[in-house]
Amino acid sequence: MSKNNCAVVGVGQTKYQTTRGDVSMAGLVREAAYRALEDAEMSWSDIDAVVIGKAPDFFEGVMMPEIYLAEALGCAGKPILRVHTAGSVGGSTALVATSLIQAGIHERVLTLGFEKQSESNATWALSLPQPFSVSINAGAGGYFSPIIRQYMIESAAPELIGCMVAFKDRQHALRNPYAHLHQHDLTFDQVVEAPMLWEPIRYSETCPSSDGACAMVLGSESVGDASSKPVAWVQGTSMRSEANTFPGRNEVNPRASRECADDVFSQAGITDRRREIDVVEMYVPFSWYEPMWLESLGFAEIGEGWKMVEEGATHIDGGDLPVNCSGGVLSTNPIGASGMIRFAEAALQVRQMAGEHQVDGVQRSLGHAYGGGAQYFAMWILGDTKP
Amino acid sequence: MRDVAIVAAGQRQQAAFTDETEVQILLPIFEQVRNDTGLEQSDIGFTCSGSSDFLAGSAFSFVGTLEGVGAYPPICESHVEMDGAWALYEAWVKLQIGEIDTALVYSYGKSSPGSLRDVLSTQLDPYYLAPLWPDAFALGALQARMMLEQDIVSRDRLTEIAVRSRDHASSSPHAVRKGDATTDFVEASPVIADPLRADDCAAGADGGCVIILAAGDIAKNVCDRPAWIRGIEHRTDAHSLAGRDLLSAQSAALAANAAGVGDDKIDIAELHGPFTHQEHLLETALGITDETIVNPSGGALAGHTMMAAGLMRIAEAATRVSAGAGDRAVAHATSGPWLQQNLVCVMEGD
Amino acid sequence: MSEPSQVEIELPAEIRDVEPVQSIRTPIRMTYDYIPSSSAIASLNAYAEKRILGGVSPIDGAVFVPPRGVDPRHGVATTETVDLPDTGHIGSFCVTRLPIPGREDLEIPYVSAWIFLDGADVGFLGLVSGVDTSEVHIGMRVKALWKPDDELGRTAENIVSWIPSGEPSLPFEEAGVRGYRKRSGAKGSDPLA
Amino acid sequence: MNEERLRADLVLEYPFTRTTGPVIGAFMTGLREGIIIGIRRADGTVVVPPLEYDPTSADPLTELVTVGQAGVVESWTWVDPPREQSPWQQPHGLALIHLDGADTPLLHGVLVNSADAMSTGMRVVAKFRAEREGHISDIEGFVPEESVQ
Repeated sequence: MSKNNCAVVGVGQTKYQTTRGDVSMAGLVREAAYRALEDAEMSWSDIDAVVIGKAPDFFEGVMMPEIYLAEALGCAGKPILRVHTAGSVGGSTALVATSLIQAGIHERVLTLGFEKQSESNATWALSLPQPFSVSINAGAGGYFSPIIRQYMIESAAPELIGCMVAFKDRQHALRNPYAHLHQHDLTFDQVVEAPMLWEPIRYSETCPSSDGACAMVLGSESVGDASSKPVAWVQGTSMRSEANTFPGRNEVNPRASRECADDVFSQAGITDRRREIDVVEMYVPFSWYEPMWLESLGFAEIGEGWKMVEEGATHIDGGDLPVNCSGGVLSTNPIGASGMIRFAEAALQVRQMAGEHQVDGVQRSLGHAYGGGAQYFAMWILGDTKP
Repeated sequence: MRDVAIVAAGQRQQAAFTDETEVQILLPIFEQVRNDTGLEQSDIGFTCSGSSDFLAGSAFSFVGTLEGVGAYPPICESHVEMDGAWALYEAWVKLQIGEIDTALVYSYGKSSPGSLRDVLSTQLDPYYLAPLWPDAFALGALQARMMLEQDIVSRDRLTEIAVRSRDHASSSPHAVRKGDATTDFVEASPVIADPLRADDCAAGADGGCVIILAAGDIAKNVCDRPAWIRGIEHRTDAHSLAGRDLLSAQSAALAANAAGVGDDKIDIAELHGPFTHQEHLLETALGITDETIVNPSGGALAGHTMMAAGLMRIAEAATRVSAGAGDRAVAHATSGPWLQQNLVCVMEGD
Repeated sequence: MSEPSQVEIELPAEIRDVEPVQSIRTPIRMTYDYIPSSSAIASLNAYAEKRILGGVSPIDGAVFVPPRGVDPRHGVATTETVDLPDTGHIGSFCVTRLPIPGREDLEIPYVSAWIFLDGADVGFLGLVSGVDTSEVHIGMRVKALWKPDDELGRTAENIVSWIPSGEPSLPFEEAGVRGYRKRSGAKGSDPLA
Repeated sequence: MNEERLRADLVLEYPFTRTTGPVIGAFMTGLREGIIIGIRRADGTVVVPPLEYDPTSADPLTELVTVGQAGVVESWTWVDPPREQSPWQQPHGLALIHLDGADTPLLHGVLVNSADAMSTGMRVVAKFRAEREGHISDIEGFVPEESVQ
């Protein structure tokens, strides 16, 4: 029994924006799927199976929407799987699709993540009332703010590190035509002066709420070999989950995150993480999570991730480990697709197809996603050669 | 294909678990399958669950049930917003890759706090169907009438299936509707969505189901007679009426064919038919004959835990294979209106 | 194939010259009969008597509050409960300047904090009041502000908020999860902590 | 201590607004204007309500066509009591209706007084509301064709 190789042979994304008022839900997912198929030089009939992911169904008020979307994705008569692992879902969805190829079950799998958040309101959907209990949690920002506060104290990081990340990602987004936020005239001072929303998180340090879909076509080794375009080979995949509330839980740097990273780097045979990885697409919905994940992923020592930010190590211009060249979650956040965008952008970088936000000479990239109360992790490492 | 078997299965089901959270429903089942196999969570290579937030009206309910698994140290885990049968499929795929040897699969549904027949309306096309809120029983009735009027099934056959469910359920600890297994009783059952009588529709239930999968020698070490998975496939039909034939279960037939159901005699079939007429459609789609005992548990008609009913069918079939009640069994799971999506799993004893 | 958004749609003559419909209303209202679990009911009953219950892990005695009936590390039921004092400290907190749906009564900004009760090993989210938001800090000692006795019900909402108790604050290193790590000598907890 | 069962209504409510895209939008526009629109598949058959894609091949569909407002009931059931969220306040029929000029059934309500008035094969015609906004419930329901002749 040996693991089959898997390659990303097609990527498709929609334009991300607050409201995609021009399309239905099916129209939205079809736009991404079509572009992925076109990139892969395939048509619907070439696809063996579809794996689709999105975050809570309350966002659109459609229970298990893949049921209604089956034929929109060319699935009539085929298998379709629906994944949901909170914010990490886009990543885990891609990993489920990968495992279908690695297990030798399918040759060509279409995988897709989407969210049409404009149909409702994320804060509503994430803070549904529960009788007899006290309701004071204002969505994800209210949840992550106390965790970020602890990191800031523990690491003694300069106060404006988060603003630097936010400014960098918004600059990166200007090079990505699909990104939701294109703030051409944004200045660093404006980022700093933005109002505190969930102190210590400024409005400018949070992610937008987006409509959008992201799709990939994954293929077996023979499909990858036959591609006329560069492909990205999967060199490692990992998922980890841990419980939310238990004594002594390290919320700032969860053990599930570290073990997931150890696993994926070990599969790819990587020992010097910062040197051997050329570009990272990391799930950073609040700016401070960049230095936090840099530490957790082992790119920096504990308490020193912020130094990489300060040195510009994660900037596309001149950084040795560019992070979120696409603009990241801070510039685009259709929740159910956000993880898949990370994975897909990591693929585009390895395929040298990222356009204006391409980093020169990428040979290996990391795609990263997390979800829940920083409990669910999904990661993959892609390379321009087979593992 | 790597040899993978179901080595333990447990379930709980009753009309309503009013006093228990979803986690509390599951805890005793986790304990049972661990006792049955001697495997602890730390021995499990991959964990996968299935559920839906819409049933009890709370977002991220699966994040809560992760607590019942015991998720620290961290575990390798995933979740499908589907019936647990598809979680089992995902776990089986992971086992096929060959890097892990064991997997834990679970799913649960607690729909008693809401009105499931209405909640399921939110699963329909959100532009043309859902805004009319056609309820699940009414949708079933539209299909049943077509089948009756076009002689795809007879009224007597529907009664026979309802009686069979009640009869088989009488010996099933998990069935919530049992007893009075007579034609007269079923025929007197009140019509709730013409032409469907109450007994033609699955009895709603809350519950949970847990299964442990193991590969090769490990399966043999932890289980006297593992239920080896010889084929597992799933397919979907289109959702739109424009792409559906309500008089057959096409994707069930495709899945059954791919899973090799017809390759040999089937001793036991556990079919996830939420209505009597759908059980009939499934028997046809899977090519079930008289030599097969259909739904020895009473089937989904005797107790329908949304999101777990399909996994429960696999558990029921596997348990019977392991107990030696049959050598070859098929289990089926469905999802979506009118049997839209279907999974078929063929199991054999040694 | 052609790009879905580039597809030219041919409209029937009757609607070519009218304002097109671009969105529809599809309101959803679902009503659930919410019944707390037995472990939650015990806790809600205690709140009615101005008591706070914790659930005790059968594995190592760790105390969870509010009790959810399970030790999430081990996946085992916590059947034993213990009474906890209504005093504790702030493990960490957020100052929110955003209204939340359903809580229009909250004056903005408000402080939501992880409250670690004395004797408990995990925190829970509570509202902090009676202090200027700029004075709130990690390690600050707080006590429960209960509703008047004649307004008590079987609900966690009996605790209106958490107010400063005036006791000396805990150092950062002993506040929140760090306190547990120190008490337990990191036994069973995160090795990297 | 009061040991009576604790319970509360948990109400999840949201006024979802869905953008339609051009094809669903055209159908809704048609309803507002009092007509029913379908879409033609490659084989010439007409799908009502229209889909943006062929349900079998997933290829885009583009040719919208107007179909008849009357048709034949292919199957039906009786809904009593009416469902809380539905557009209907009275017991009513629910039917798959094969409209004239269409090749697929449309699901909608049938406004008659009792199940006795329902039958497969009956001809029904759409009854539009006076006030319409472009919504599937702009059709108040279908009524027996003879009742309007």
